[in-house]
Amino acid sequence: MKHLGFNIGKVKIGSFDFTCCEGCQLQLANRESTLPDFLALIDVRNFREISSERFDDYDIALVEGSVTRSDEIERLKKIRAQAKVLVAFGSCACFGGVNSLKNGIPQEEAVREVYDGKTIETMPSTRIADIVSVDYCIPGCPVSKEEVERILVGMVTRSLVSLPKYPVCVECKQRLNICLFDLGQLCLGPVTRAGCDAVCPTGRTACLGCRGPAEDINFPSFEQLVRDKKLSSSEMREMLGFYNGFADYLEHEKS
Amino acid sequence: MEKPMIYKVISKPEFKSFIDTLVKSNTAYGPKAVDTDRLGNPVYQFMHVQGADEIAFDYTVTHSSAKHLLLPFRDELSHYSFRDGDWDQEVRYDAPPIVLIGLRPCDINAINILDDVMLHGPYPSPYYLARRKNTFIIGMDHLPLADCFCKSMNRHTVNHGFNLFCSDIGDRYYLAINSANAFSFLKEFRIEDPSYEDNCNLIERRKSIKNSFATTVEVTGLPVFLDIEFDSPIWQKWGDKCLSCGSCAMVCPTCYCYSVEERFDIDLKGSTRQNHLYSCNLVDFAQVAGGHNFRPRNGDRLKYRYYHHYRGFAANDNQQICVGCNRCGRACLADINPKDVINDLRLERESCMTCVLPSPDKT
Amino acid sequence: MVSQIISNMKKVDFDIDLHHLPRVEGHGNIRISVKDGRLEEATWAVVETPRFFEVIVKGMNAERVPFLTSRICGICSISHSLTSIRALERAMEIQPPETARLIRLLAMHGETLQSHALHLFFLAAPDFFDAPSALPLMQSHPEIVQAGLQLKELGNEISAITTGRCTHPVSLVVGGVSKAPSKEALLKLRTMIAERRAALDMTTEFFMTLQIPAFVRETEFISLCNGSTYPSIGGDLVSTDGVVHDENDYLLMTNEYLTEFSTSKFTKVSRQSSAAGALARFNNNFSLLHPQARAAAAAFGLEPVCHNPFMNNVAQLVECHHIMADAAMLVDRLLDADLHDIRTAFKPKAGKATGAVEAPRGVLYHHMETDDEGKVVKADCIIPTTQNNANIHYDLHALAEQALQEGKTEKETEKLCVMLVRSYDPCISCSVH
Amino acid sequence: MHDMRFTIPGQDLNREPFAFKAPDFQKKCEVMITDRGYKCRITNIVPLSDNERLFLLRIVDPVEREMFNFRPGQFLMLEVPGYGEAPISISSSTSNHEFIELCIRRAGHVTSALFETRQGAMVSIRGPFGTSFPMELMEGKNVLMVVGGLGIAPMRAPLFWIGNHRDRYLDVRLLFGAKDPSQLLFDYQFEGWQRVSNVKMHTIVEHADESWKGRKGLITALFDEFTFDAKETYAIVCGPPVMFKFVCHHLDLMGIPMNRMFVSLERRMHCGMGKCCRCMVGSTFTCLDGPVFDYWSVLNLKEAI
Ligand SMILES: Cc1cc2nc3c(=O)[nH]c(=O)nc-3n(C[C@H](O)[C@H](O)[C@H](O)COP(=O)(O)OP(=O)(O)OC[C@H]3O[C@@H](n4cnc5c(N)ncnc54)[C@H](O)[C@@H]3O)c2cc1C
Ligand code: SF4
Ligand code: SF4
Ligand code: SF4
Repeated sequence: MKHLGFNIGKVKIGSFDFTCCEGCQLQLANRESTLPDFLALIDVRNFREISSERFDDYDIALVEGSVTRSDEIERLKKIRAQAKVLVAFGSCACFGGVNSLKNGIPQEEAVREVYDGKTIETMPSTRIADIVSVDYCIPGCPVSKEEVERILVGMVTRSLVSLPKYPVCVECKQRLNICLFDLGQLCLGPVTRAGCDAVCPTGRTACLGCRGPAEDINFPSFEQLVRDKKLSSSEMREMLGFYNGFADYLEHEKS
Repeated sequence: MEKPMIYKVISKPEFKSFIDTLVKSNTAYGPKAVDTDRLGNPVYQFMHVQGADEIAFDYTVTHSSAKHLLLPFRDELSHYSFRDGDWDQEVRYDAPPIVLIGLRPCDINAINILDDVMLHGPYPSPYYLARRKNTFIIGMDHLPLADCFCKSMNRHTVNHGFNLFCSDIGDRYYLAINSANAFSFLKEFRIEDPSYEDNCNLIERRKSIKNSFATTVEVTGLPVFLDIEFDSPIWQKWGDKCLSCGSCAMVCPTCYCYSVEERFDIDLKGSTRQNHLYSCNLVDFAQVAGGHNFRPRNGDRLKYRYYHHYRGFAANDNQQICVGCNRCGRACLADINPKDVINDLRLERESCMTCVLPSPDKT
Repeated sequence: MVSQIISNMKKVDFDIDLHHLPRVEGHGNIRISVKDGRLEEATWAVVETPRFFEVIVKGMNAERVPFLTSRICGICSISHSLTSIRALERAMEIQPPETARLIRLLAMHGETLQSHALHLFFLAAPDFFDAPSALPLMQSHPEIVQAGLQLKELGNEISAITTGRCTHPVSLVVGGVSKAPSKEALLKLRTMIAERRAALDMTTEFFMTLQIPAFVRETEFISLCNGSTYPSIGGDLVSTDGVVHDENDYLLMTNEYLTEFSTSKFTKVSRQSSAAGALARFNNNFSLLHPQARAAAAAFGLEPVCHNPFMNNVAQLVECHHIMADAAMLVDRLLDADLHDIRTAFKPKAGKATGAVEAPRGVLYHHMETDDEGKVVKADCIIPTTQNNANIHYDLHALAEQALQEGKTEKETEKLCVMLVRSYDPCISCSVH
Repeated sequence: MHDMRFTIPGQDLNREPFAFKAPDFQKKCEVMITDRGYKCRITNIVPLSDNERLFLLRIVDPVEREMFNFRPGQFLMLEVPGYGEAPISISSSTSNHEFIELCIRRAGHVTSALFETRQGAMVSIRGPFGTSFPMELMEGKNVLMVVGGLGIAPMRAPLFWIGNHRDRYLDVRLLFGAKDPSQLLFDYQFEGWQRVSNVKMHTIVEHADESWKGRKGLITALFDEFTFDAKETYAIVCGPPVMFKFVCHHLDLMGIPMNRMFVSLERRMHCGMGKCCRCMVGSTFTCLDGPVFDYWSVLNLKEAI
């Protein structure tokens, strides 16, 4: 398509999964009403989950999942070398995700427990950015297809793409929800980056912070809020640790 | 000039059937119990209603205001259709008629303030005008909650901005009819001229409302105070609490600041320009390209919300736009509310006065 | 068409080594090696990275567990969530309200419908056209793909309306559901289901035109059975060989063991291996299917007990018919139900129990033990694909053998093997959790 | 049950032309379009530096083109369809009805998209908006123009104005400071400004290599190069926010009354019409009451500098 005097063409995409549930990749096939238009934007060069054709000339790599085994590091580096733009796709890729919960447990113990005795290689769950450089992060567990559409349209049309900087509460209020704190529950909405349209509070369950911290959050005030409402701070920590998005804040607290 | 008003009374069952008819023939919104909070109290919101029995006529207050029905959280401003290298722009002010039932005087006052902002001044907003003209408003009076301070803001009564206003006088409603439409609808129902007793009851009702306000916020001279206190450390003190979550602005009936963004349609055949409600408390409200943020600290941003509400902006005749419903105070998780902030400010100022110090230097 | 090739018994040598099989969920490898026309090796190896969910769930608040376990699998997240919930509710003796039970059943239907549609159209169908993916089919068979998308969308919509979102449910909680769908949403669903029947009929006609490979290997099929409805959440564990166990005795129905070449475990019951999934449910519960579904099965000539694993795709389609009819009924029941009574408050307590749910790919077990504070002290999850791995493995062997007999070329053999694995719709990332 | 008699009649505003209350203060033009833009063709793109370009826009509709009037210092909202809107100062002569010149730096979403466009592309503008430099007021006086970097963009319109009415002003001086010589934009026009418009020019850069023969340092250093009668002088200052403070302070010391110094402020903007409230300084809107303010007002505005 020609618009404003420059050509807008399809982008060549590869989609790759590492340690994860593949739920984020699945989103690429969701939102069926816009799916044909969405697929028309992209030229799928490498996407094992939906196509047996594999080419190595993709420009944009969507990388899903975290890294938990050494062979994954090599595979990731190869992808990085090929891709012009590497996108950490989903919370596991952006922060380590729920997989990181095992990092707190001695690895040998975990292996012994599940595979009783058999040697299984595994390493602490690591986010993509700790291994190779990442150009964009699309957080979410799973990612919101609407946001993915917006960002891919941005890439196709060569516009800059950005995530909301404000917290989930904004969207939660716009959906006219009752605040979970009013119901006596703990919610990470005030510190979590918006963009999911507050799905969890809208379903009346707490935001667990899958999208990571919003910009410049007021963490001390949030802790104070939890204390003021007489909610358990150990539960707060369990929630903040759920997707590993708040590792920096929890770390800070320990020291 | 105030338009003439017609006064009538209607029995409660008759009123209900009037509302029911109206609701069933139109797209209507009214207060609805949507949940119960942890203390077991019902929680109300203005929601789409399909029958009078869904409406909680004796509700206390809704969590969010009805603002979004006139200024949607997200609104399409224009649409472009592209054709090889060129485009067409389409602008529509589509606004199907709606009925808004059960607005409190302060809520109606809030709409009147929005009218001032959106329709007066050099650039009236056609989008707002279309919605406003297509909105039929039925107001209702109410006893204040303990933390309401609309009386302090002088917004606890209203005499324009609605089509019909109902006061509860026991077994019937005292109606103030302010539009031809409303009157012609009502003519189909059993309405009567108010009797002497009805008038007395109305006055009693007004009195008892007026006397029930438990919270007062001293706002006289506040604009000047705010100017003087612009650099007060008080702002950072409250700012340190603020989560910059924007909840206050989302529920507020008069917060209207917005953001505009443009999006390609997914088929790339066009694009839409949308505005969406923003809040001056959000971190990048005043951030410009290149990353400079004119209000980098929570305190700076919080101050602006107060500045806007209690001092007013020059282009809106410097009027205070807060109506005193305290929705923001109830919504705020950090326990920040206008009463405490303003009192704090006054307190600080007063102690300042005694030692005759000028306000601190600009930093 | 494949079976028509005249056999020529040339001595052939080949090695098929498919690393990370495409168009399946997760990472699995196929290895076939033939020397002098004799099958030397046929293996199915799962090489997914393990995530240790059973370990990380320990110490977690029961209330948060379903949100964690749903992350075992992106495709069947509702099943995982509901299985954990069932285990925990049974362990702590919580009775969810009836409305919540209906909502959960509807949610399961949504997930199964979307999963089946995804599998049938995106993963399985391209093989019948020698296409690498469904994308070329969008050009060549637009109406069919459109019908598939409509079914998938309906499945997703049911999930979204019942659980708040289509992947990783938000409102399924221990004790019930945290939010009921609104009346408007249910009414919308009702019309949507009625409208999408045409898409299902079209899909059925389309699949009738496809030639399902002929292959039979005697198999023991395992599924849930409750005697009154087609199985979904909970019930007895039964097999086509006549084994019956209580839900809590899931270990007797799995007997997990480790192999050298796979990170996922293998299972067995009465035979060398067993199978779970749509075909297993069909084989065990045929009479409980909705008449419309039974009619669809008859049109395909599918009858219990069918031992052709490739017919699993047909069984999925038959289930779609059942789901459409049953979902419509559930929506009607929900419209009459009290949508406020959806959650039972509970006191945490110590206990242990198993939850079994028919995930799209077969029976899924979560076993949970809690302490007095409702924290999980022990967990065990056995995934349908784990139960199918051994069967896939031995099927591969038999299929390769048969292909050799029929004189299939390397390419043809490879294609058949790949189709076989796909027909199971394995969900590998979930089998290594 | 559904009774048409009780249906609220809709008022279709799309069919009626929307009636505007004509604004009557100095920022006027004949038609005021606030929601729909004028379609413009980009007729030329002149690279000025790595990150700045001059865009020449021509309003497509001849009637609209004729009616588009603005005053020096005003800005418009430039929309790149699909990418968004940004406020941009009008950088051309007020007497030029054929073209609108915009001098733009690549900064974010909209401006980057604009940099991708080619000659012939269609964009859209709304406006003009905001206040302007009081050119009439300055008549018969000296004019001192102080520019830092991209501040030259809003300064060109008054420069052209003075060029067109040169006899009405006394001494006119342009002080131009930049980070490095490549940032002295429009250097190809310096010659013309000096000779044709009789504007005395002084330039300075912060950093430069040997090839730079001129002065190095901060713009305030230029004040020692000349003398003028402060009482008879008006000043216009455009540049990055940090510059105002120093320059205006300096001018103040030199004796120019504060209400005779004019600055052009910059804030985030989304509407240009005093609705979105993004551009507040104190209690005033940069888009309505600015961007041009006199320094005295700015000093009294909260948070202005
Ligand atoms: C009165 C005025 C005149 C200006 N004149 C010029 C000029 O002549 N040449 C030039 O290069 N730049 C000028 N600017 C700055 C220019 O507006 C910003 O660089 C531009 O908005 C950046 O937009 P963006 O979409 O590329 O950046 P992004 O960072 O992507 O910004 C997103 C949106 O935020 C708003 N925004 C961001 N930064 C600014 C900003 N600095 N000022 C106002 N709004 C902003 C805009 O609405 C923009 O679309 C002027 C600004 C103002 C207020
Ligand atoms: S429920 Fe959570 S996201 Fe919503 S307003 Fe409350 S704290 Fe914010
Ligand atoms: S509400 Fe929180 S946990 Fe839920 S999707 Fe949004 S960011 Fe993720
Ligand atoms: S004042 Fe309260 S509600 Fe408003 S942004 Fe701050 S924390 Fe949120």
